[in-house]
Amino acid sequence: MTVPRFWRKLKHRYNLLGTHCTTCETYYYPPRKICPKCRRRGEIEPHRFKGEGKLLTYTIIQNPPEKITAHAPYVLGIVELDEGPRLTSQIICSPEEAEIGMRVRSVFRKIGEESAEGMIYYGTKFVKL
Amino acid sequence: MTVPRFWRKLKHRYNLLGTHCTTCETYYYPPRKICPKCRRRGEIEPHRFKGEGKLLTYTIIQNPPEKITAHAPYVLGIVELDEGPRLTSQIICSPEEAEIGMRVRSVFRKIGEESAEGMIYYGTKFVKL
Amino acid sequence: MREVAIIGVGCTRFTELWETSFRDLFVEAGLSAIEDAGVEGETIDALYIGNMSAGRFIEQEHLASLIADYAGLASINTPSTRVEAACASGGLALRQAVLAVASGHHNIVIAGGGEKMTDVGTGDATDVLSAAADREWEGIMGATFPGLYAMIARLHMHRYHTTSEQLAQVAVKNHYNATMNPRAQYQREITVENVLTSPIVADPLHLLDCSPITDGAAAVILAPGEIARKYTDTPVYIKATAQASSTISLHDRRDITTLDATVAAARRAFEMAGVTPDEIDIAEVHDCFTIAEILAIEDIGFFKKGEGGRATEEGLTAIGGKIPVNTSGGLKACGHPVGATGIKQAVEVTEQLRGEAGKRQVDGAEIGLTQNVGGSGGTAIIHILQR
Amino acid sequence: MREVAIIGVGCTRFTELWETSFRDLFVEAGLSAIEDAGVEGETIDALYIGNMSAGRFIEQEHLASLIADYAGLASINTPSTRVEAACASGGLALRQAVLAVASGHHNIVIAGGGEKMTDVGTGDATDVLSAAADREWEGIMGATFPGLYAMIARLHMHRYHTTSEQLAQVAVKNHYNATMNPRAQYQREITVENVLTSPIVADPLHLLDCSPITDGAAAVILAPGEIARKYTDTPVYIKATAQASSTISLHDRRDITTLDATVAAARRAFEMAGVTPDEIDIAEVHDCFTIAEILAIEDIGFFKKGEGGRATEEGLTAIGGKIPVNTSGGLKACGHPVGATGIKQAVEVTEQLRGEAGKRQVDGAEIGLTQNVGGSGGTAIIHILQR
Ligand SMILES: [Zn+2]
Ligand SMILES: [Zn+2]
Repeated sequence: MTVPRFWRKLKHRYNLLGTHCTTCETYYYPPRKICPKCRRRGEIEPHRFKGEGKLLTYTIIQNPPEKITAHAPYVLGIVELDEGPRLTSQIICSPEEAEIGMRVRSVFRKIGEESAEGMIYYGTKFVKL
Repeated sequence: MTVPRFWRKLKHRYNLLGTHCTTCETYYYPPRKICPKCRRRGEIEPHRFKGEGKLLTYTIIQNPPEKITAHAPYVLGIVELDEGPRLTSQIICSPEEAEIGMRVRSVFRKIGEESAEGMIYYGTKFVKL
Repeated sequence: MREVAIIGVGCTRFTELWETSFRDLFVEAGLSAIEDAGVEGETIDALYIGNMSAGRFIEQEHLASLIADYAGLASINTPSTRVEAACASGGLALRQAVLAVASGHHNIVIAGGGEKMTDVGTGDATDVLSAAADREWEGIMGATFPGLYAMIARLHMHRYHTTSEQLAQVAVKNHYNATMNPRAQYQREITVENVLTSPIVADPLHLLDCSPITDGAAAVILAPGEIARKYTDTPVYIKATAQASSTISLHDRRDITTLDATVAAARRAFEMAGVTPDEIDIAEVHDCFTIAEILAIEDIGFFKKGEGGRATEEGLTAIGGKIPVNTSGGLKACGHPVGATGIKQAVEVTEQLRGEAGKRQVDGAEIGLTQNVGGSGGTAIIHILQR
Repeated sequence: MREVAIIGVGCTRFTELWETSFRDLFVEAGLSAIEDAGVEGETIDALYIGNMSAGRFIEQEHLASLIADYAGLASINTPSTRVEAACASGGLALRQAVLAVASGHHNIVIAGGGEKMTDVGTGDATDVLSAAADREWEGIMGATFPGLYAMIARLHMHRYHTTSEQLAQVAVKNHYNATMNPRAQYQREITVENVLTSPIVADPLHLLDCSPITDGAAAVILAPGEIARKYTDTPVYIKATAQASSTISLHDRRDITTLDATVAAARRAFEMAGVTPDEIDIAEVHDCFTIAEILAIEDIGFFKKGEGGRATEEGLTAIGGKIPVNTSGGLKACGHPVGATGIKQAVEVTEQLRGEAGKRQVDGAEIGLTQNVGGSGGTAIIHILQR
């Protein structure tokens, strides 16, 4: 992953900052420049999510991508935030603890690093509530 | 460049080993699995080129690709072998010596290296005859 | 839009082909197809080339020019177009070629697909493949490609009581079919126990739930339906071509256990062909992971949502069953050179409809379907073929 | 094949857009085009996306799904197809979109192109671009992209007495045109002396003979000719679309100073449109290097082989000259986000034919031509547009 790509959305990764369409009252994370439902009629504003939600599904990754520093195995899941949008995230819990439907909340953590430049990437993970 | 890609054609790079279509009497370098002129009617056999020819055109490269170890500036040219086929190659001469139409012959030289693995690639360059 | 027929097919061995380069793979597949059709190079109006990521696998783009050149068509300036839709690149090449003939713009067109995957190491290959998913909001977060399908599998198991044994049955069936396919990467049988005791890659998926890394290429020759019999006694007609998109990220889908792109493409294809799922005699579907075949047979409409696992367990998708699926061995056992897969599916169905599929022949097959998926379901391409 | 018209155009700024991601670039260009055409998302039948190498620039493939998604079209499963022909990827997207409408298969289609090049360093970008040439028999031997065009330039100079000053005149003209184009990367004039005293990249080409590294995207909306006036008072009709291949390696060409792909595509395009080169009022051609514009104006047929340099020197290709070429500033000064270029050419010609090109407007322009080249000439795509 190139450095500029990561940093460009940094504030969104740090703060769960997405968007809200006031036309159709839908919330988006990651942020969208246009509302996929309303398109040209949509009115987009930034929205910071509270960071609570539930685990829709998950897996336990045994072979991580090379640039992800989390010690394998780690739990990866799809979280549905209470405001509606869904995202893919690491879940900080043991494989045995993970359960479909469990309540989770966001925390700020290291999520990867670029070995060559020694860059460390921080962002959001989720813990069991 | 990946190592397998280079080594796969190694004998062709070392020895100017190409192909000859006995149907239309055309010579090819690099080797071709089918004759572009005769297609299904072509009869292809291996052919080792004598390695003499003339310089059709050339440039002086100031900014070499990262994996090419030749000290810039170097002369890069298109050589037409006496048997007909043309190829792109480094020409071992000073920028001032290079001249369109000059006679050249092939020599065996280091042409590049893969910095990460420390692999060194040998192949053909040309010198003024 | 006029009718289009397949008049020739060709396919390389699918395996790790260390000695063979990308360009040689394509030329081999294309030449077999040309010989099968009995056409001359000069009569070929256009090429469509499906490939996912030669840019990273072999640091080469501009593949359409490269392939036209090495096929001997550059000297007559034949137009050549490369298309990409990740793992659905082959199916997309077939579709664009079909449209080019159907429109009347071209007559004889080659659709080829291929991937040279073994010039990089396994770690690199895995990273290249993950470019089919959303790099910024899936890959960076720690998702791998098996991980995405594993999350689909877990929810499918949770909702529909699909079992790991049922997933394993997909692999067992496809390996069995591949024992009868001389092109297949793995021509040996495996058992449910083999699958369940193989290492876990992304829970609940085991290593033997996953398709392998493969080199290979495939090609088909298309002609207008009205002149197809000039070239072959056994033309196979393309009754429908359909393509649909969905979100690139799995998490943004309406339903995580349904590929809406497959549902939409299937609906369009059945409408275009004027047939129902019950009328399909044979199908090649996109089993990049065992769960993907379960999704496919549900989302196409062969079985109700949630019943794919049970149907597989009951043998309904085996040769001799209600609807034989992946007689070639599928991506799982025949191998999955990404860009080749969608074309290879058409090669397999064509050979079945011609009655030339040897030991794995499905008796009396008249209508076949191919389903090719990009990424975790961001693209689906479906074709319906009839002899 | 029915007539096809451009009913809307959109284009981002062309420059280094550090804050803007690949997907945002496309959405911005696409949305401008949609607003310009006044169409609704639901009426869009398909997308064609031109991009050379997002696989390496941003480690992302499956771009067609990504763009359909972020354009809000994934929820209605709109088919989306990515095509690639190196630097001709944009022109190829336009051509495939034109064929899709001409065939009657689709009505309203978007053709978009874009490249996000500044997420990697200059050394990496140069290596990515060299994948447009033959990696195994040009790149590995020490060839760079400027090096290939430099070898063409040297032979052209040798044979036809073309001078470095004449090459520089191409850059001077295109920079001047770009001062009147608010989208252009370099909106400042340069002199022949500036070019000749800029560092040599590959002799005889100087830094200012080369197009820059650029971020950007462009889009056009197509509709069947018979309904185009429902959407716009100023439809621009596509009178011809043509595509041709040549060898990927420069050294394998019949003539090193002629792009046979351009010659073949031009012949097909003029025949399809029923016009001659003399009837063209304006042209956007592929000046990735100054010598490339000389080749283009010769190989298309605006000037005899060998006379392109002199014609440029005499001002025949300037605004107000015999055939104004690259009024946008061309790749040289407007910028060259690789996949966007072929579409941006169509945007420029459309705006000229509509009479909306502002200070750089060519009076009374009625017929325009675009020429987009892949690599050192392995692919050429030509379109002829008429108001
Ligand atoms: Zn909305
Ligand atoms: Zn021959």
